[in-house]
Amino acid sequence: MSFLDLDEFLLELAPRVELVFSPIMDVKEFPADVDLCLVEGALCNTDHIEMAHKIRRLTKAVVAFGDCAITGNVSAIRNQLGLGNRENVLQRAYMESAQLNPCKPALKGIVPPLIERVMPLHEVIRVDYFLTGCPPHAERIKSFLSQWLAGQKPRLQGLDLKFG
Amino acid sequence: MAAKTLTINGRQISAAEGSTVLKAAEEAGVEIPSLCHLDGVYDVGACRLCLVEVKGASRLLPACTTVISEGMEVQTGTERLIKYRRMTLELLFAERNHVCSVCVADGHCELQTLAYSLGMDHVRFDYLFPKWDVDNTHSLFGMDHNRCILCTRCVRVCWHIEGAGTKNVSGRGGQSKIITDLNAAWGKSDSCTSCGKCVQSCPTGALFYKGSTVGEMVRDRSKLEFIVNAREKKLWVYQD
Amino acid sequence: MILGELNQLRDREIQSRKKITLRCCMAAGCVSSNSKGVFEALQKAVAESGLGNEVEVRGVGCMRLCCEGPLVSVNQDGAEDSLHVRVTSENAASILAYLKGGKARTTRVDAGMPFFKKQMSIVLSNSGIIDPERIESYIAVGGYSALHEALHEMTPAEVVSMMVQSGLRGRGGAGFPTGLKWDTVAKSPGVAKYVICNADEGDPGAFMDRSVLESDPHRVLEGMSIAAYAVGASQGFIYVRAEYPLAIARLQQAIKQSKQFGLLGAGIFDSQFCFNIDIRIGAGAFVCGEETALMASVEGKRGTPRPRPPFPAESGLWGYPTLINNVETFANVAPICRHGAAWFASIGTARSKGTKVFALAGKIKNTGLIEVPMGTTLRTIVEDMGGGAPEGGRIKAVQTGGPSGGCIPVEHLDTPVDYDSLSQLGSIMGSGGMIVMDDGTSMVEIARYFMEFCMDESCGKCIPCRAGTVQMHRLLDRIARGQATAAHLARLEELCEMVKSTSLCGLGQTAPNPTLSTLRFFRGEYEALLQPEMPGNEECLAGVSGQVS
Amino acid sequence: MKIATMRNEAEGRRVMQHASGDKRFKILEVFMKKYQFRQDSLIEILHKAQELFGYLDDDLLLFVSYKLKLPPSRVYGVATFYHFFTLKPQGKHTCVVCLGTACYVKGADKVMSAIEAELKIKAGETTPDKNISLLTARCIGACGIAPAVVYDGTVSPRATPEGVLKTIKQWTES
Repeated sequence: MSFLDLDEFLLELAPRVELVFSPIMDVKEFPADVDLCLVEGALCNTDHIEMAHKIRRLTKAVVAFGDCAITGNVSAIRNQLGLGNRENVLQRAYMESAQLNPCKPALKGIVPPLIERVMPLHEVIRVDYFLTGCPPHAERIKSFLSQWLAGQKPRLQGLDLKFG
Repeated sequence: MAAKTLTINGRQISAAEGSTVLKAAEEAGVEIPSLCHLDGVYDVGACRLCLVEVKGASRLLPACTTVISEGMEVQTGTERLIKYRRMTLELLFAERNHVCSVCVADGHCELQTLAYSLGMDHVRFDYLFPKWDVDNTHSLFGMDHNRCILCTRCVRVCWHIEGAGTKNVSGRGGQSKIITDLNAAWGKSDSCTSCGKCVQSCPTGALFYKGSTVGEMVRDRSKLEFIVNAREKKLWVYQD
Repeated sequence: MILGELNQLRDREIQSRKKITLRCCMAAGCVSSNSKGVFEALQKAVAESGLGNEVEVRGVGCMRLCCEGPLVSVNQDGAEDSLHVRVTSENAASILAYLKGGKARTTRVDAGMPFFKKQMSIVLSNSGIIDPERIESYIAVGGYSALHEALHEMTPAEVVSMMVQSGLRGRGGAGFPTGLKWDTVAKSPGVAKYVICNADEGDPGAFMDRSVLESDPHRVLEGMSIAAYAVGASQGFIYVRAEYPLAIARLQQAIKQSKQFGLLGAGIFDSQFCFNIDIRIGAGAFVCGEETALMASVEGKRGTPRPRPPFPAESGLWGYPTLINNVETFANVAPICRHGAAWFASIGTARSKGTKVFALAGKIKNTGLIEVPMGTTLRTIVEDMGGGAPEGGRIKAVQTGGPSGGCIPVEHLDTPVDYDSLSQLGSIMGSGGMIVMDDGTSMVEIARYFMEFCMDESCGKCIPCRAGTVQMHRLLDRIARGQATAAHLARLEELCEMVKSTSLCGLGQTAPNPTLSTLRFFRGEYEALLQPEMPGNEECLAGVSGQVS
Repeated sequence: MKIATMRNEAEGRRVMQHASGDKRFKILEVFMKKYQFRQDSLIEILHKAQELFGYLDDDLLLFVSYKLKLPPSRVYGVATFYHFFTLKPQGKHTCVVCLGTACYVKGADKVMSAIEAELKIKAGETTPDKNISLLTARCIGACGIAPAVVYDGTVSPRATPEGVLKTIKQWTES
């Protein structure tokens, strides 16, 4: 969402980049020869890991985008609950916390198998850039993308590196 | 008082005899990062962030406990030091559960500030995700051990300034924990005077005023300095 | 007590000796194999055989070949006749039959074997010979004459200068020149000064100090008293591990006797010198071997170290100048006093003087205690004296210095044992634990074992040690489990270097040593456990390359 | 806090005593007096307290901090810093496996796993029936007879998994 806060910079961006894969696009397969990929979110299930490896294989520069991708952040809080395994996670989420109709997703193929421990992106693949923030502020994204578009190795510093 | 002349990062400065390197540097406008140092209480040299290179010394020395000497040559920001400081911060972030986005001290946290000022954009060590308690039994304050970095500032202000001795450290190594009395619930403490000095001293969001939510825990260290100065230098009138 | 009385005691004790002495080891190792039962059986047998006038059964300290205990040594007219091993309370009596010309049902070992013959005893010279529970037994071999000499024939400055000239270096691990330390304490102004004996022998696999305390406690007391005189202290502490109950009991006994004989307390040997020693019992914290942590513990606090300077020699216990030396260091003091600094300096190598006691253990035939001149090669110790690996094994490495030391591979067995040679190999002399490892030992496992030790023993005060040992242990564990890549290994090395350079005290500063030394000599073992990285992902986890900063 | 003020009839002054009337507190107090209630004797006092009571509970720690004039947090900090002190009651029997280096390379880890499997507890724990506590030591200095195991305070040499289980079984069956 904070990407949308880029406001008019989005218009500036539009003619210079080709958006080839995104949750808001109807593209099923991650394309090849991608120049830059902003990866959001921590890795929680086997699909995420598979996807991360695919992204790494097909992308020149991978950016861990936001605190979840970099630290695990709130999505990794389940690690410290000591739930131990995915069954317990599902139990907590779908049964204990449910206000009505407690039921665990049972059908195969609906919910990808959860991994035991939520991981930041760089634990699984090589990450070229880290864009911190929860969410990363639009100004920070803009600064990063402008440098990258100008052909530089983006460098952020000071408050632009702040978590949270 | 006699003065000593020394160089910090190649610049010649002078400071009062008996000053620490940290103090001399601060007076000269050179910032040395630190987490366990707190003006007004004794130093313990524990966080290792203020380590500096001193010419002729075989090891890195903590600026907070190293007393200046004549002709001392100090380097405070070499590549090696910056690398170590960054790793020290990474170790801290990985050790407990420092989730800035939901922390009461977000934006007012010394750990967080050091992380971005030292360019720590990610942590290369495994996050340990330990399970630590939150003590919310006190009527005014709370303590979230998940955010504690064991700097022992609270222990020192409680003993050295307030004189209550309520807080101490139990266990050892990674299992060390800040305790209240005999590891009692804070709210049940016989010795706590609820003075709030520990809350003022905490560099992270571990100690907080009850009711503060994300980013609201702002501290006023000048109160601690005031009371120390008041007692030691008889300066009983608060000055801005 | 005056000199005449001391000499009288000595003569009386020597005269009371019998023709034959049966020395039965009563140190902790043999006691655990029922040497008490053997001792009683021997006494009973002597009484029954009517040889009471000729034969004395004496409980003594360590006779060194601990793996073969209980040990009984037979001595006739002051010369060793035979050494009986693995004696039981059942076959003990047959030793008496042997004395009468019959056959002993015990196993005997050759007392002339290299294990014994290549030793040189200074620290252990009374060990296994005198009765550690009787001060008279120590006095009979010249005990406390050195203290008398120091008090009456030397000034404190002369004692310090003698220590400087002797070239003795601290036997606790770091090898700091003892004389220099004494000199600093002696010159530091203070209304009170303290002497502390560090008997918190925490290195797993080291038991030299335990043996010295159990076998010859008065030697340590005498060394401390001389030190106290030299530096101007009047109160001493012995900080001893709670894991050594027998050593504590013998020390308590020894202190009590010394006080009774006027060798501790006020006006010792009719001089102005007053000195008392108290025992402080540790409570299971390895970090308390570090001198500032030890002092905190003596003060009844959490045993956390503090930054140095100020050094204890200037500001130690309760802020007063404090001399801290290890057991073996103090044990060397009286012999130096008696025989002179030049004598001591003539033994050993150019920069490491005297002898060193080692606890030889692990995968080796003869385990036990050895004392050799500095500069003896590891090969002499391990192969000649230790007898090499047990059947079927081949020696792979020797670990010295415990969790602060390193593993020296078999190729370097010709290294002379001295402070400098060992540190050049990335290990340290340490307090004297020497663990032999054979083919069956995985070096990655050993590194993980020591890292786990340091992680558990970290006091938690400084971050690099508290959190760094945890992360290093995780990385080693990951490697050992075969789940790591080259990037993890690179991370481990980076972290080792950081923890070594930034930790507050010796524990953290040396915690990476076993890992670094095994990496240096057995890197192949680590690499064999690594997984290949996924294609395109080679630099994953590799560190700081290519990030925003 | 169960510390009561009582009148000492003989001396006609008020003295503090532990309210439970447990004789062991009196013994501990005499011991503390030997050390002149010095604060630096805290560790010796805790050793004695544990020897008398088997473990250090809150009540006992409070009594010690009261007598030595130390903040309770400080006493607790010290009691939890050192391995030797235990704040939980121990089993009737204790089995200490030495995990020093010499014992380790000679198979102490296998001895340990055998006991853990037999008793279904981990190091540092006590069986649910409070019969056996399983502990580890970081070297008891008996490396010549490694691996060493200490049963109820008595050191036993050259331990093997089979030998250890035999002793443990004697405890569980008696």
